[in-house]
Amino acid sequence: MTQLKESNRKNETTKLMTLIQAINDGMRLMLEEDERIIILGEDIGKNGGVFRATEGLQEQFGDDRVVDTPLSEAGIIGTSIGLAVNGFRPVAEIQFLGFIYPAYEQIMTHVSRIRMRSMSRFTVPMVIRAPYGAGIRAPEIHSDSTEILFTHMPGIKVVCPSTPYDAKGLLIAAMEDPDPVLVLEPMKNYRSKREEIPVGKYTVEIGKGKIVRKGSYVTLIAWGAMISIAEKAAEQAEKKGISCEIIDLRTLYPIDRDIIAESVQKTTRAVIIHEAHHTGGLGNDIVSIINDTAFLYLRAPIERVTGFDVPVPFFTLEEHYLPTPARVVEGIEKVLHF
Amino acid sequence: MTQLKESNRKNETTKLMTLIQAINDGMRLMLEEDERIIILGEDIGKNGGVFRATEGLQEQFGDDRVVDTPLSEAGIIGTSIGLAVNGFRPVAEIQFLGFIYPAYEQIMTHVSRIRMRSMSRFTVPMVIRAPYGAGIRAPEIHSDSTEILFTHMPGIKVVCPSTPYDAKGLLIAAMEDPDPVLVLEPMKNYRSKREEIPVGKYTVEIGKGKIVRKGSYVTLIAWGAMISIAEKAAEQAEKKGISCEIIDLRTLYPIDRDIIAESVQKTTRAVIIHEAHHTGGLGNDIVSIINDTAFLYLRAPIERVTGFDVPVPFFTLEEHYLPTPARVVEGIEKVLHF
Amino acid sequence: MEHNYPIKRIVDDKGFLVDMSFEQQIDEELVKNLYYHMLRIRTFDRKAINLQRQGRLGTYAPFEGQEAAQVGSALALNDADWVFPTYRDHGATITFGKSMATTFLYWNGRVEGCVAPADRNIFPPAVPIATQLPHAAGAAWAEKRRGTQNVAIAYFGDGATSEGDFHEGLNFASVFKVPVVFFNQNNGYAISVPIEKQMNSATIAQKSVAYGMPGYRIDGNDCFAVYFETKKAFDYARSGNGPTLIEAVTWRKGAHTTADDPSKYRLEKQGENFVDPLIRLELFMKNYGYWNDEWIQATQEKTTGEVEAAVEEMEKFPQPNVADVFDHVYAEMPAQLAEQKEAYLVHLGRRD
Amino acid sequence: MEHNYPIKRIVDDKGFLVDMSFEQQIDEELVKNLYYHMLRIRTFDRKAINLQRQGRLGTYAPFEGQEAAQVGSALALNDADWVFPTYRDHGATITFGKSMATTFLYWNGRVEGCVAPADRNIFPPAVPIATQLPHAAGAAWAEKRRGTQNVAIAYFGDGATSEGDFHEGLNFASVFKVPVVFFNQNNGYAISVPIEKQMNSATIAQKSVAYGMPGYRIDGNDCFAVYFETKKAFDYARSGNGPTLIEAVTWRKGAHTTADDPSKYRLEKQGENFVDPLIRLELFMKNYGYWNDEWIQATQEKTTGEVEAAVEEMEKFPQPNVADVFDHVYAEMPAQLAEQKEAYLVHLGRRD
Ligand SMILES: Cc1ncc(C[n+]2csc(CCOP(=O)(O)OP(=O)(O)O)c2C)c(N)n1
Ligand SMILES: Cc1ncc(C[n+]2csc(CCOP(=O)(O)OP(=O)(O)O)c2C)c(N)n1
Ligand SMILES: [Mg+2]
Ligand SMILES: [Mg+2]
Repeated sequence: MTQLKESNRKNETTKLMTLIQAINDGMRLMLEEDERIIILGEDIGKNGGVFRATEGLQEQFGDDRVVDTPLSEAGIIGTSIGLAVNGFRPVAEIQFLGFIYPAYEQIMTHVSRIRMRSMSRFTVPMVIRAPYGAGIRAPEIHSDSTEILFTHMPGIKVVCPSTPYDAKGLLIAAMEDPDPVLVLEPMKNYRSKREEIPVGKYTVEIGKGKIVRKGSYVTLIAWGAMISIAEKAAEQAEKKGISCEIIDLRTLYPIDRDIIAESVQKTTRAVIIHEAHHTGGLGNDIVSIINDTAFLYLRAPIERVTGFDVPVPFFTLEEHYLPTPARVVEGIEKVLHF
Repeated sequence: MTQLKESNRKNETTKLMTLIQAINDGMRLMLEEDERIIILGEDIGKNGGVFRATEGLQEQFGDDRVVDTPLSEAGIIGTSIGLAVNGFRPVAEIQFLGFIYPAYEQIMTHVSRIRMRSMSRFTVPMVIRAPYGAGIRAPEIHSDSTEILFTHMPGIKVVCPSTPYDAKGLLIAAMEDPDPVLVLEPMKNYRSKREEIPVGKYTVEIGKGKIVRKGSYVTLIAWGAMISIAEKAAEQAEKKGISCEIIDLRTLYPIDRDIIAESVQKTTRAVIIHEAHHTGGLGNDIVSIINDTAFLYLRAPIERVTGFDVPVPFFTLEEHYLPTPARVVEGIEKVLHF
Repeated sequence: MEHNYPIKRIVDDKGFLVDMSFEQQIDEELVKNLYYHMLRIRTFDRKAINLQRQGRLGTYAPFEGQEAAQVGSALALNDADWVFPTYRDHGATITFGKSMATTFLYWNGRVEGCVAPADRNIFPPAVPIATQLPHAAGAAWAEKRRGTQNVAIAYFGDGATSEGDFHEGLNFASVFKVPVVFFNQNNGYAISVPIEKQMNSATIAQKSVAYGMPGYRIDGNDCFAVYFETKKAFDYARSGNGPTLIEAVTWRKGAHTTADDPSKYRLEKQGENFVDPLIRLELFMKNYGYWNDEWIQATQEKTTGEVEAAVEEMEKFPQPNVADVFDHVYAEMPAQLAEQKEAYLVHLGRRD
Repeated sequence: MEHNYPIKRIVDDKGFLVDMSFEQQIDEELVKNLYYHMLRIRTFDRKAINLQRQGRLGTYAPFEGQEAAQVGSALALNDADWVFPTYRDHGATITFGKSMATTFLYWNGRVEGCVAPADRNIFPPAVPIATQLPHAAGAAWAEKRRGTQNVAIAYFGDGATSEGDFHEGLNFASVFKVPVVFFNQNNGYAISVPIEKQMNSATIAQKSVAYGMPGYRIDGNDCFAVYFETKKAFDYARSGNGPTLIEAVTWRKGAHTTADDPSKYRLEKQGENFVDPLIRLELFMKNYGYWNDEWIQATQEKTTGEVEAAVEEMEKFPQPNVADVFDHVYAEMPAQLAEQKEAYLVHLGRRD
């Protein structure tokens, strides 16, 4: 289904882009098209963002549409709420997901609740972009992967693209969504590969996962930076004769339960991979979804290969925190030989 | 085991107390015993707290040990960190769990990480008390039940007593713990029943659940204010000939996996009850624990009877948000007739 | 510092003009308007307390003593302006045009109580303290971007000044020079915590220095001082000069909410020095020939009638709709939520 | 407002005393101490940048240009005081007694780099901006409660003043009158954002008005002004008078971090007016007869030697210990974590 939808991309003019370029491109297109869009955040103007996501945008659109803000996350989100209820469509950058916490109250009690609290009189069509995840040898606190804090928050949607194509498509979908959307951007994937993507506008539907590898013995479920770990593990497993299917969730809330259910009903086994901590991670939600939808199909307990229940360590040790292909392969073997 | 440990209570002088009185008693005892204890929060002094948890304490111990603070949750927690690393044992009251979010950054990046970041050179032996939950017709935002935000946070422990006895015992254990502990207090239980509890000091071990009803067909797992819902449901089910076992988790992190595993291995069915939202709730963790420990025993998909994926509604509608005995009974029947 | 922020008064405790420069600007229409609204919201407030005592309303946050601050500031607004109130500012929102029946509903645990008339930009009351300040800055910024002359006002208490959001809101507003007025009602207490324990600064007005914005300290029980000073700040904002911080010094006469017992933390005689703002206006009216027994009686009857009608409307209001629990979370309901809703409605149906 | 907060200087750009009242207090020991430490941390800083370029160090945050602010303030501390630094204040922490090798380790992604010597109360550097301000208030409060004369200092940047934690930290400190000095290094930029976009106030010092605490603006490149003014604030705190806010105006000469390119947002000639704090001290030494080629050379050799030794120590440091990922999360490891650890160590074993 989702595959079909995206198949028209071949007809369009395309350009080779990294994920971060795709993000930049999505914002540029929307700034051109919709004058309600206003981009704001720390160091996003002249500097073009610490990852260059907003490179060139202030130059092109001026500093009242691409705004450097004070160092104040609650201020950024709180002010965006005011802009959004009053007709604008703010796209706020939080420099790293690990620095979103000072804005947590604003997101939890207002961004996600204004529609409900005002019976849809006031709405907050805003986007929050946040680079997340470990593996780029960043200083401490910069590497958190705490998506569950937002998936457990009715009123907001959460997406997490792993490819340039999905990044642009989901970001544009988020910018057009009538509700607030948190876009989690895997830093590790920012420049890890290039992809031909349409130069024009397109969207990837929020709420739809994608099968990125077809297989029959076990379903690997992942998102963001963990997709490439899943892929490497699947290749290694393939050599051992184990055929893996991989689901890239792409949207973390509302999660695509159907794609999980169908796949696990077929493969009868599942391994979930995420870099967030084991306890309280989104992996548990997926276990529940499988429990609810594929109980009678399941041949082995679901495995979760995740970050440990420890703060993300300093970067010399972060490789020991993050799931690796080897750990995933062990998980795959475990569900197969149960 | 835990039952045994607590059996000595009969030998002691006891007193009839509500849960809130037990909390007050625990703090009073510890203020007497340990001069490092300092209680701080909004309106906890002269006013004795909006729920009277700290009633009489400032009078008895003075306003430098029982301190009214400015209206500033990040300030309360941030300052407590400084007090704790410098030899004190702060017990901070957050007036309602729904108002803890402004302090979320301090808890997430410091309270829970200082031990790790300093390789145990600096530790934060502090307690955060927070009334939580719906069902008392409180104004909006006052009724959140967002325990997952803290169980998904390595470095902190989370307890949630449902009875006066456990409340005092867990609170004292928390105050003696070398690590930070969040004590979630179910407002709905504050005055809902009285219990004879020891007047002296005792602790309830952090990390241990408790079987509060023995049964054989299905295990109900709950905590806090949901225990009485589980109990009512179990009584109704009993009338239909269904024997329910009930686990009161008491500690939400680190969770007592053994008590869950043993019970579900025996009963072969489980219903989890919590008032937090369905998606991302702690119920998913419990599903995972059962997946990991009782996969081959399970006769039916685990049921979760929870709050819905909506902000806790205004109080005229909160009864439609909260799990009810009737919904739990339906869940029980569902797992039985799978 | 205090001397830098003298309390601005136009009328004194005995109802005499102390700033003659306003003599011309005070006319009968304004006086009557102030009186009508102050009386109206006082009637509302006392009724609400009564209803709560009778179990016909949930926990309620009264504002008696703060009528001049709320009415004076709200009357200085234009219809297209934005209002960001707290749970205690329904005196202001009612004056600005929110219906009293709706306001009663709010205190009866009805989400409908958050919804202002379509032609009034009134945000749902902020419950988490100080969170509305950045919202007001943002809404004002939007007006500035559109080039209108509309402003926003954020209401907040003395306790709110301790929260980070107070600081971040004022900082943003000053950096982007947006047309917003931060209107503080310093009523002496944050629940039980007196202002001396809340802050070490002698005034709230002086906190404006941190943001390079004008700050004014006014007698919040002098409805004229409130009206004219707020209007001045609005004009300043409308002319593109940016935000202002106003500290209106007032007094919460009653409890923090109907669940609160102020005798636990306040002495009986505390606040005695504050002359009731309505009495002060009455004195003024008598001193300057605005008092007219007939009009007063008519106004009393009118406001009582309005409040009674609102009570009736509230009590006749349709029962809450269970579907509302689910229907306003997203524009389009996600599948899992739709399933939850359906399952629950089916469950309810089974039980009926 | 600016005129209320003139920049305090003791020595001018050319190295001449401009405040003669300090003539007696400046002696050879102090001058040499300042010079030694400023040179030492500059040597460290430049070495670190080099190491980073060679791939021998991770991303690094240089402080060149801010040596006077960091050394002057750190030398004014007593050994039992508390220091709450940011990621850019290792000049201060090294001066206060943290080892250079440990500091290098921090920038090499080693948690060991957070650990100060047992006899120095130095907190791990705050990475989330402004979060350390309430910590410093709390630690100072503990000292006050114990009746000691120890103080705490919180270091923070101009950007940090925009965060709520700045406000809440200063408010707590002022309300509880705790012995803490909030030491701001206004280096003109928060990454790429210049101070004019960060705040609308002409100075940072004036933000003290909001808390009713003393605020001082000093030339942060004048090590004497920094030393004496900070010491004065410490003395004030030690005597029970409570907190002080100090704004040390300085300039970050290099990039925000080695991952940053300041030419994107700063003109080449910006900051030219700031005389390098070391050069300024050298001029002073020459002007007043403290300059001694031999001692200077010996000091250069000494500091170079110390830095080289620290590099060696860092590079010879034992490999990181995987167990550390698990071992410092709780005093006693919860069962589930112990299981995760064991399973992972077994997994690693299998792969070796
Ligand atoms: C973030 C947050 N913390 C705590 C509370 C609980 N609370 C409600 S009102 C209040 C006092 C507010 O005082 P003030 O700002 O002076 O306003 P007033 O009630 O006097 O109008 C407190 C502590 C809250 N609503 N939000
Ligand atoms: C809460 C938070 N938001 C964003 C960041 C990213 N960040 C790191 S340093 C910095 C600028 C800090 O500026 P300033 O306070 O002036 O200190 P300086 O770097 O100039 O020493 C930013 C935005 C962060 N570390 N923490
Ligand atoms: Mg107040
Ligand atoms: Mg700076």
